[in-house]
Amino acid sequence: MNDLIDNDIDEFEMPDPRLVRSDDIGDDERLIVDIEGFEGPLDVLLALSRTQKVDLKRISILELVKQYLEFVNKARALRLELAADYLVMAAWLAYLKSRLLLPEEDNEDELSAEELAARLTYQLERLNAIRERAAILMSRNQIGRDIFPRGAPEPVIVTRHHTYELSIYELLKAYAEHKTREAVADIRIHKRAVYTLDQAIDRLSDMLGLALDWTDLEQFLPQNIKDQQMAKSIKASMFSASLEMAKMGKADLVQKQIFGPLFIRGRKQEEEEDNG
Amino acid sequence: MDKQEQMRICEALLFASDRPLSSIALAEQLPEGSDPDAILAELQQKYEHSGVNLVEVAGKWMFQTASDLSFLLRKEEEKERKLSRAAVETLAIVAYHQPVTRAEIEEIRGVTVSKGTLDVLMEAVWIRPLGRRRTPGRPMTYGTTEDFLVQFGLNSVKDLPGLAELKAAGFLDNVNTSRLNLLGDEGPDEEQPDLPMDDDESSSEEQVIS
Amino acid sequence: MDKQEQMRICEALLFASDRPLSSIALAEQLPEGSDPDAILAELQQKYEHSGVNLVEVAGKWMFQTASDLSFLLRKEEEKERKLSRAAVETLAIVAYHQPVTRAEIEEIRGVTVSKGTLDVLMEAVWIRPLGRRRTPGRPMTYGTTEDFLVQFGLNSVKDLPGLAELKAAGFLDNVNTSRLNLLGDEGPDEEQPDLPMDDDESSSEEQVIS
Repeated sequence: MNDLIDNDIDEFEMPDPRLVRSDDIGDDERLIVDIEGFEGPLDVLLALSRTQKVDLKRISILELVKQYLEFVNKARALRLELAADYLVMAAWLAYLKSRLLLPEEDNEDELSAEELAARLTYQLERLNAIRERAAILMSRNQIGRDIFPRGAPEPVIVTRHHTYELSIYELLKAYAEHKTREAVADIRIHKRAVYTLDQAIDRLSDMLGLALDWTDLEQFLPQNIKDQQMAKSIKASMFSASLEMAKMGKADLVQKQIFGPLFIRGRKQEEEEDNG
Repeated sequence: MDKQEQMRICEALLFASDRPLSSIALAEQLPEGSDPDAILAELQQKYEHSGVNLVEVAGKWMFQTASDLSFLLRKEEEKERKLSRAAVETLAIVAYHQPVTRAEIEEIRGVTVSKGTLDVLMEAVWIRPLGRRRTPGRPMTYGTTEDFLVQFGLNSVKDLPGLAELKAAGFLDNVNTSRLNLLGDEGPDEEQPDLPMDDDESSSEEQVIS
Repeated sequence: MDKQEQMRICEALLFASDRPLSSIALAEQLPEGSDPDAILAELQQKYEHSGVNLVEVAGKWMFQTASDLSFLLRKEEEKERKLSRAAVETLAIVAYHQPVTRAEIEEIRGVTVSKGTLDVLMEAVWIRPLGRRRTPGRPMTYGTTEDFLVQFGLNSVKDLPGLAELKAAGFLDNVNTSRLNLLGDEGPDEEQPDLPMDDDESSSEEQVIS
C-alpha cells in the first residue's frame, strides 16, 4: 500500500511526460503535444487537471477548459490528425466555458453550468479511481509472475466407460416411427395467420374517426388475440397502416422517445382548413 | 540464512519446477556454503509420510504423489448415457437390414448419418463392422453384436418382430401397411459373405484431464 | 479411514493439480461423512510456514509457492504478458463494474474500445461474456473469470481491493451510456438482470477433476 501512495504523490508532483510545460520558452511553445500518448479526451483532461496539483474535486474547470483548448489548438497547429472525439470535447468545453462565464438563466430543461461542470469532474474522478485500482490490481502478487502453481502437475487420467440404457421397446418404437414417417410422406404447410395491411387500414380509418385526441396506437389494436403469430402480424400491419395513413395525410404521428408509445391522431379535411 | 529458510526455498523451487532439479541447480539458489544434500535429505524426511513424496530420479529431485495414492490419479468412470433418437433409429435399421453400409442407412433414413452416431453404437458394442462389401468402393458393412442380442434378450436377429407383427402389436398405428414394403424387412438379406476386417477395434477412450 | 489418511489424499490431489480444486471435488474422493473443510484447515496449518502454502482462491483450494519467496522465483522475462494500458484499464473496469457492456467501458474511459483489447483479455481467459442485458439492442455484458481470480489471488470479486471505497464514492453507480452524457440528462437506466447466454458458457469453471 505504501508503494502506491508514493506513486500517487509522484504522479502529482511530476508533470505528465506527455505534457511538458516550461516557463523558459515563449507562451506559444509552452505545451508540447504528444497526441499519440493519450487515450482520448478524458485522458488528456485528467493529465491536464493533474498540473493544477489539487484534489480533483477542487480543480478549476475554467482553467482546465483553457488548457484543453490550448492543447487542441497546439495539436492542430502541428497538423496532428485529431480524432473526432477530441474535437467534440473541445466544442463541448467551449460551450461549457461560455455558460460558466455568462450569468445563468433559469431554464428547467437545461442543466445548470455548475451541474455540467460537476459531471465532468465526476467523470474525471471516476476514471482516476479506476486507474488507481488497475495499478493496485496489477501490483498484486500474480500467478506465474510472483507465485507459482505446481510446475509439473500430475494429471488425473480418466478412463470412461459408457453404458447405454435402451429397451427393446424403445428400439422397436424407433423402427416403427421410422417406418411411419416413411409411409406418410405428405407435406403440409400450415397457413400462417396474417392480418393484412388492407384490413389494418380499414380498421384504423374507422377508429380514427371516433377518437378525438392523440391516442396510443396500441389502443386501436384488436384485443384478446390469443394466437401469438396473429398478434405479431396485427401489430406489424397496424404500424404499417399508421405510416400509410400519415403518408396519405389522413393522420398525424408522434413518438416522444425511442421505443416509446406511438401516438396517432386523425386529420380531417375541415380541421386542416381551420388550422391552415 | 537459517536452515529452515533454505528448506523453504528448496521446497518452493522443487514445487514450481516443471522438471526434476539437481542438487547443484538448487545450490545455485542457496547461500554460499549451504549443503543442499543435507537439506534435500531433511525435506525428503519431512514428506516421507505425506500424500506427496520427494523422490530422486536419475540423480535429480522431484515431488511425486505417494505411490500408494497413485490410484487417485487414475479414475474409472461408469457413465450412463441416453442414446439420441438418431442413434436408436440407426441401431434399429442396422438390426433389420444387416449387413448394411453407411450409405444404405442414409438412404433408408433419408438423412445423413454422422460418424458420431455409428461410433456411439460401436462404443456401446451393439454394432460392429462386419467386413467390406465386394462392390465398387468396397464400403464397410455393419451388423449387430452378441451384446446387442444379450441386451434385448434375443436369440438371434431373426427373432426381431417383422413389420406385420409390429403392426399387430400396435407399433404401426395409423399407417396403411400396404404402403410399407414388407418384403424388404423380413430379416437380413442373403448376401455374399463379407470380407474379414483388418483393423482392430478399440472401445474405451482414454482421456487426460489436466 | 483415519483422518491422517484423508489428509494425505487431499494433499496428494491438491499437490498434483496446478489449478484450484473445490472442497466438493475433494469430498468425492473421501469416504462418506468426511469433513473436507476441517481437513483443508488442518492442511493449511501444516503448510503455513513451508515454502509452499495452501491458499483459497476463487472459492477453491490450491498449493502455491509462498508469496515471500517471490523475490527468488519471480520471472520477469519472456512469459510476462505485457498488457497495454488500455487492456489493464479495461480489465479493471470489467472487474469492478461487472456485468458491464462495451458501451459502458467506453463511457468510463472516454474513448472507444478497440476490438483487440477485449480479445486479448478473453484470450488470457480473464474476462468472458456473461450474457445479454435486457435493454434495447440487447448488448453483451462482460465479467471476470475464475482464471482472473486465480491470477490475482482473489477468493471472489467481492475481495477486489478498494471495492467498498469505489462504491461509497458513487463510482460504481450505473454508467450512463449515452456517449456524451455530459450533455444529456437521462436518468440512469434501470439495471435489469442480464439474460443468460444461450450458448454454452466457458468451461473453465468445471474443468477440475470431472
